[in-house]
Amino acid sequence: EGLMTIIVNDPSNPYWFTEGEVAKATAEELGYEAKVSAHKGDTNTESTLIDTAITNKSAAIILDPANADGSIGAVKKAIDAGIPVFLVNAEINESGLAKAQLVSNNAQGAALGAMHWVESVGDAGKYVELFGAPSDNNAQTRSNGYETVLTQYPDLEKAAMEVADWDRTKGYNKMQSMLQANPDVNAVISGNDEMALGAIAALKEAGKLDGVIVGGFDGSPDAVEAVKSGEMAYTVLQPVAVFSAEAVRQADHFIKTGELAVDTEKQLFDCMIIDQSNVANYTAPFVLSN
Amino acid sequence: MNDTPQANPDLREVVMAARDVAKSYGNVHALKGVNFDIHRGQVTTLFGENGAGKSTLMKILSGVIQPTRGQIILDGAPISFASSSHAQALGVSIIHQELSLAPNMNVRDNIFMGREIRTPTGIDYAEEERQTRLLMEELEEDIDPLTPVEELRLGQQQIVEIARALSVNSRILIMDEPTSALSASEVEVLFKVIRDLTARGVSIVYISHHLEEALTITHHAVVLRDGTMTAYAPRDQIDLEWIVRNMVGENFDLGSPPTGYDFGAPALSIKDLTVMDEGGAGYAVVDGMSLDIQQGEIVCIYGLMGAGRTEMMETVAGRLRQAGGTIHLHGQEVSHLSLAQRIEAGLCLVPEDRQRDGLVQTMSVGQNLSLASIRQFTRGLFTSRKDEGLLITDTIRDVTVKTDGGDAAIGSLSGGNQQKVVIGKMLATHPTVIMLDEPSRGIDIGAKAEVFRLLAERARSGLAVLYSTSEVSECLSIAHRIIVMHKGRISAVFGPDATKEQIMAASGESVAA
Amino acid sequence: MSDISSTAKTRSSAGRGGFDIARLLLEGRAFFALIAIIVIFSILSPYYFSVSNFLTMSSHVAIFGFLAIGMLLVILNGGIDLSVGSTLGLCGVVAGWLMQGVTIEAAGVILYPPVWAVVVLTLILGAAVGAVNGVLIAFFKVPAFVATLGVMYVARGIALLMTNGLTFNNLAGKADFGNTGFDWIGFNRIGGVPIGVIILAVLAVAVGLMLARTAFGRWLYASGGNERAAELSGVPVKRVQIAVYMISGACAAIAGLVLSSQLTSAGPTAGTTYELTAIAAVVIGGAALTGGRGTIRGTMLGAFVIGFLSDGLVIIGVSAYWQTVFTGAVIVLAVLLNSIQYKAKPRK
Amino acid sequence: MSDISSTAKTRSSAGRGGFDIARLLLEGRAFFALIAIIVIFSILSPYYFSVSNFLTMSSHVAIFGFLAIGMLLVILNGGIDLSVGSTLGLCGVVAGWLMQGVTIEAAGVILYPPVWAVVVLTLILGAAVGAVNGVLIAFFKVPAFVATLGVMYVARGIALLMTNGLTFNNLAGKADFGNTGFDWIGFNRIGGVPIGVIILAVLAVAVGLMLARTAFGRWLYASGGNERAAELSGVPVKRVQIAVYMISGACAAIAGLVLSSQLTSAGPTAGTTYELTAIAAVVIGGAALTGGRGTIRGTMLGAFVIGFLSDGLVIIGVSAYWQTVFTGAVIVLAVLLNSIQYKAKPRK
Ligand SMILES: Nc1ncnc2c1ncn2[C@@H]1O[C@H](COP(=O)(O)OP(=O)(O)OP(=O)(O)O)[C@@H](O)[C@H]1O
Ligand SMILES: Nc1ncnc2c1ncn2[C@@H]1O[C@H](COP(=O)(O)OP(=O)(O)OP(=O)(O)O)[C@@H](O)[C@H]1O
Ligand SMILES: [Mg+2]
Ligand SMILES: [Mg+2]
Repeated sequence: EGLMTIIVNDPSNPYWFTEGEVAKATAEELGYEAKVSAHKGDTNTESTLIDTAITNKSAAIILDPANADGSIGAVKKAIDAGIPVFLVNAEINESGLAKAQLVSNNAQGAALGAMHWVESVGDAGKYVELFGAPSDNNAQTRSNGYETVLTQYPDLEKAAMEVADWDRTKGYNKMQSMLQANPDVNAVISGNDEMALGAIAALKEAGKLDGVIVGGFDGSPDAVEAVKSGEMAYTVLQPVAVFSAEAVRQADHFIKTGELAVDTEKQLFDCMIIDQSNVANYTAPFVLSN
Repeated sequence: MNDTPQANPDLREVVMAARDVAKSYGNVHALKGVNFDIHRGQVTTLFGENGAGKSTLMKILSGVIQPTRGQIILDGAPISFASSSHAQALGVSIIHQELSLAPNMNVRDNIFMGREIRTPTGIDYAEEERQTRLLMEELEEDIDPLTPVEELRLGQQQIVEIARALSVNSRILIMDEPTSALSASEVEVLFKVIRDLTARGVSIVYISHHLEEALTITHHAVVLRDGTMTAYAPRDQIDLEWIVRNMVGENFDLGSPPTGYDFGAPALSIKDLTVMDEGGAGYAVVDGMSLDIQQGEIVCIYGLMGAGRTEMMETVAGRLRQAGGTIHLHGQEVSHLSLAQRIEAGLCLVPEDRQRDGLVQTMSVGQNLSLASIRQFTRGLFTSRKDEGLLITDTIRDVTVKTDGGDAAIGSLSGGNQQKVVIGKMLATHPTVIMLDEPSRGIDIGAKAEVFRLLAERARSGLAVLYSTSEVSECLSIAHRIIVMHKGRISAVFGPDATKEQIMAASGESVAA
Repeated sequence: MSDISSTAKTRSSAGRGGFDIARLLLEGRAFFALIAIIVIFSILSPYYFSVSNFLTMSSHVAIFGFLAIGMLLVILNGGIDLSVGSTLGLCGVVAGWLMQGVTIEAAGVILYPPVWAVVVLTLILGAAVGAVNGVLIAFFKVPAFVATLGVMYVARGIALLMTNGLTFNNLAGKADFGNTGFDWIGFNRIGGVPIGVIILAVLAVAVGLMLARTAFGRWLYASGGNERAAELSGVPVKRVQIAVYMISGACAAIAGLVLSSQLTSAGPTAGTTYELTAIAAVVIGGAALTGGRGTIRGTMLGAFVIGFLSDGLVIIGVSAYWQTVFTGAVIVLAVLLNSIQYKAKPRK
Repeated sequence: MSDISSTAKTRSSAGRGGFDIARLLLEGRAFFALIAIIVIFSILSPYYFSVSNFLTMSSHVAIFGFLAIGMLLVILNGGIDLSVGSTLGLCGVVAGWLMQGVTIEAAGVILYPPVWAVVVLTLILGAAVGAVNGVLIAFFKVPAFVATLGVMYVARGIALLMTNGLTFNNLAGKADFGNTGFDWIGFNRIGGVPIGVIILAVLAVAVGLMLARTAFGRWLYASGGNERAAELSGVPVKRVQIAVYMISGACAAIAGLVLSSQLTSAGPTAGTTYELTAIAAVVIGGAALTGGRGTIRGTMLGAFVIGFLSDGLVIIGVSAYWQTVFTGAVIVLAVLLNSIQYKAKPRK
């Protein structure tokens, strides 16, 4: 049927790894050849990968853009070469270029998470927040989502916020440092699961995990394990498996018919909570079956 | 020879002078207020033991370092050099004792380094090459201007260094041991060049530990001792004995072969040793050579540069691979042993190039001295500081290193004392066979005698000694047997009663003088 | 390139004039590696071997090529420059910031500098970052590795601070402000060849000429080979050193400009770890990290080997993990070949 | 020329026995930097100056400390090891894989090696990676920078391939399988001191003794100072070189074990760019990148300077970008102090 080029962020992270694998499997199922590559957040690498996709005469490109602003040029280049681009997971700050932008609803997810978090913590307490890589829009979106909900509870005191670049080791180190300054925190809210898992390790090491509520975001297999074992209160599942498969299907539809399957360019996919109650339904990485 | 007034030299003749120049490195007073005159169109030779301060004085006169006190007078007016290029611009250039060439560049570029001949379209390589060729012709050396310097042997590098100094056309040319790596015939050529230069009015300052050689060209002799000037005289009033007496206080000779004992069993037997050129050019640098040395015997190898002495010794020591032949140490084949194992077995080498192969610059004098004999003071897992200290002080005493102690940085020693550290390091391993490649390079007559005396003494107690030299007079000192090498083969063998002429003739050297 | 350059290795390279086999083989090796890469990938993918793909790949190579040229000079001089990746990022960001218009509070106006001014200012900035490196190294005797490591962090931090981690997006300029044309570098082609590639070729030839034909070139090799000897011979060693780092900074600035023009955006994290790729290109090209040895030709070959390899791996669809493994293996292998050659050589 | 080289510096450092003021001041400088950092942050934050915070910070320092110790040996020997970060990651992943149980197809059983076996196997793996570096460098004469750069990529790629990018999560082991206890390293404390810190102290003392009091230590300094001279003095230069890289690899393995025990998980990207921090620690500690000069004490001080600084910046709440800038500036400043000290010494 042709080649579908799938460009993800960094497959050394299970989230993006799943994104790539699901898209690849779906494309192959539909009879395409699929090649997965990764830009690791570097817009130059991304642009290089787009060039190779053009060289390879791809039928469509499924792209997780590296940067909301920085990826626009690369997308344009592919469009100019006549290749339809379907964005997944992250948006670019220009509409009308990509055929579709399929992303999880980070704002909804953050609000959902924050509300669930408040349920567990109660409406008073002292907490810290771990913030993702600031160059990534989602870090801000999620933080804002948390903020919106949590500021409604005046007795919830935010003792500190640290940037931990989505990274587990950094989450661990920063959590330890924050614990020094705030030994009495009783809750942690994190921009993603990796940082939350780092925080859990730090809390364990300090012997403080009991009684401290930790909330994550992503729904990664590791986090789900932690939810199962009761170390993490909940995680917000991003339906990455759903939208990356959907992106491939929409691309397939477009290739075969020349028409868009869905009219709206920006398609938001709602996030779901995974906690003790439904963790058993987590059947494959980032898949919550009902 | 000349008519310089002896006591108070005519000031009009003096082109450059140092007045009360002193230089201290921390507590080390390298120069303690020296007066020194350079005469127009004449050669002034500076004699002195290792560490006397000769190089220090020359570095001051050529702007490489600044004196802590005193004045330099050029053409009657005081001057202070900002840098060596400043001095060069004013007509003073220097050949450094230690080579200062860029090994990655070719001969032409080294000679014109920092003084490229520029044209609007870039460097005029053709002109530079032409001048380089002329210089090489003048020095009678067959070196292609485009050969990378690192491919030249030490002596040829020294020639390049000389050529560079000549190319500047200075009025004053300082030569700090320019001949330490040169063969007798190359020295002859250099002297011819020096005579030409002086005839043209160039003033030369010359430093050498080859006293006799220096006496043949000098007009004035100045002796430095411990940073002070101890004697001055024009050529017609001095002789070898005068220099030695003023340099070291008493008369020295290089000794004679130790006698009164019988040689022991064969210590080192080399049979049909062949070593190929490392460059893969396919010729043999050592070509089926055989040699036996008995315990207690001292053998000298004489030869021209490129005769293959260094390769032979490095192969026997285990650094280079042999292409054929056998090496037996006390009857045991050692060809398959590593360098370290051969040292363990009692066979060691004092290398030719102390900077490159002899010293670890980052370690102290003591650590350098003890480096090859760490096992001697290792007790169980750890080294014993006490035993190491003893070994170091003993060695410093044995080879008479002039230093503040084992903790001094190796770089603070004068060239000759560094050489003694290299020799001392290998002697401290208590070898039964020692090979010394040009051990006297750069060391003063007193130290030379000291080293030879030490070797003779050790030979008496059974040490087999093999040393190479490029100076015939050193062959005729303590050696029981003199071997002449030529193009990788032994071309003649002499007893201690050979004459200089015989030896030089066998080496293929044109006997000059 | 210059006779010295790759050089000494081959005694025979001294042979002037005539046809020189040893030299051909020596430089051939990096060349053969490139040929091998092209042949293998052309077999594996039907799209690899085409003029348009080569041009695309060359324009990818260009970014690393600029950095590698600067790096070559630094390495020839006996140093190393870890800050080039950050300088690239910083320069890109500053170019982006200038293109957005500079608000001058006092006058209450927004100034839109024309593109040529942006380019010049950015080059000056790159050279200034290089000058910081150079001064630290030449005058304060900070080892090059450390000085440039520190500057790497500082430059990256400043780029992040300037933008708050965000990316400047609108580099095309506006016709009203008279500052259009920035994307010309990244998008246009002359005779089908991308401008970036042309700039790289011009720069490579210029630097090659400088190395071979000017006194500065000689000085650079001399102080890389034996700094003290060069100093004693009157080579202005410190000035050469500072100049070399400034050139390297300016090369990084060029890379930053071309890159942000290609992407029409400038992000503060651009160029992260590119210094390693640049160093690898220089070393694969036969330069010695100890200084004094290396040619511009080899460096360009090295950059193309790396670029054509990594693009090829993507085109045939090798997984990202295997790409990492292959890149490492090729770097070692390419240099291994060099060393085997060296081993056979006469001792120094 | 270089006989006098820069050595004068060490003049005093060799002073055995007696009280030596120059030495105190020299090493004091890194020490003063540390004191300055502690004082400044203690003023800025009420939480900084407390035993528990110091212990926490020390356990962060430990990870870099292990790498820095290995790096010190490599640098003393005149090399550099860029692969330690990747080796850390690879070793962590392999430890995690072993803890999950190894399925032996043929026998149809899953083997759960006990924790001590996992530790030993991981250390062997680290040493093996180091041996690859060492052999490439000693026998194939690949420059250390390039060999370890290549191995850095390859090791990272293998770690990613082994895990498919996933993180091994369950390192605590299961009592049923008799392989519990892995988290002991990361979690327990002896007399209030985290195990990681204790291991670091023991390792530092052991390596310090080795450097100062064994033949191997002396050989290491000698071949770093002048390889040819060392060889002619009977030092088994190649064996020393390989051993040094093996030790560095094993140190990275220790770091990997401690880190994954602390996190009770092992991911393939752990340790990315840690090599730079380790090098910075060694250099801040006064070691020369040219080899032959440096002490374990200085290196430890360097590691603590970096660790206490970056944790302090977090505790007082400086933004991530400023942290980058400060880290770079402190690296340069600390080394600058060294150079100023050297400059005041008699010129070479
Ligand atoms: N950089 C330095 N630091 C400390 N001491 C030094 C330094 N350079 C030279 N010295 C000392 O100064 C004295 C004179 O050294 P110099 O090199 O001038 O001797 P020399 O007469 O040239 O000896 P040689 O014949 O061995 O070359 C020696 O004692 C030496 O140790
Ligand atoms: N037959 C030959 N043809 C060409 N070059 C030769 C030949 N024999 C020797 N050489 C060159 O001479 C060099 C040997 O010089 P070297 O100085 O090491 O010898 P040597 O006898 O130890 O001299 P010395 O110790 O007096 O300096 C070799 O590196 C080689 O390049
Ligand atoms: Mg001297
Ligand atoms: Mg010789």
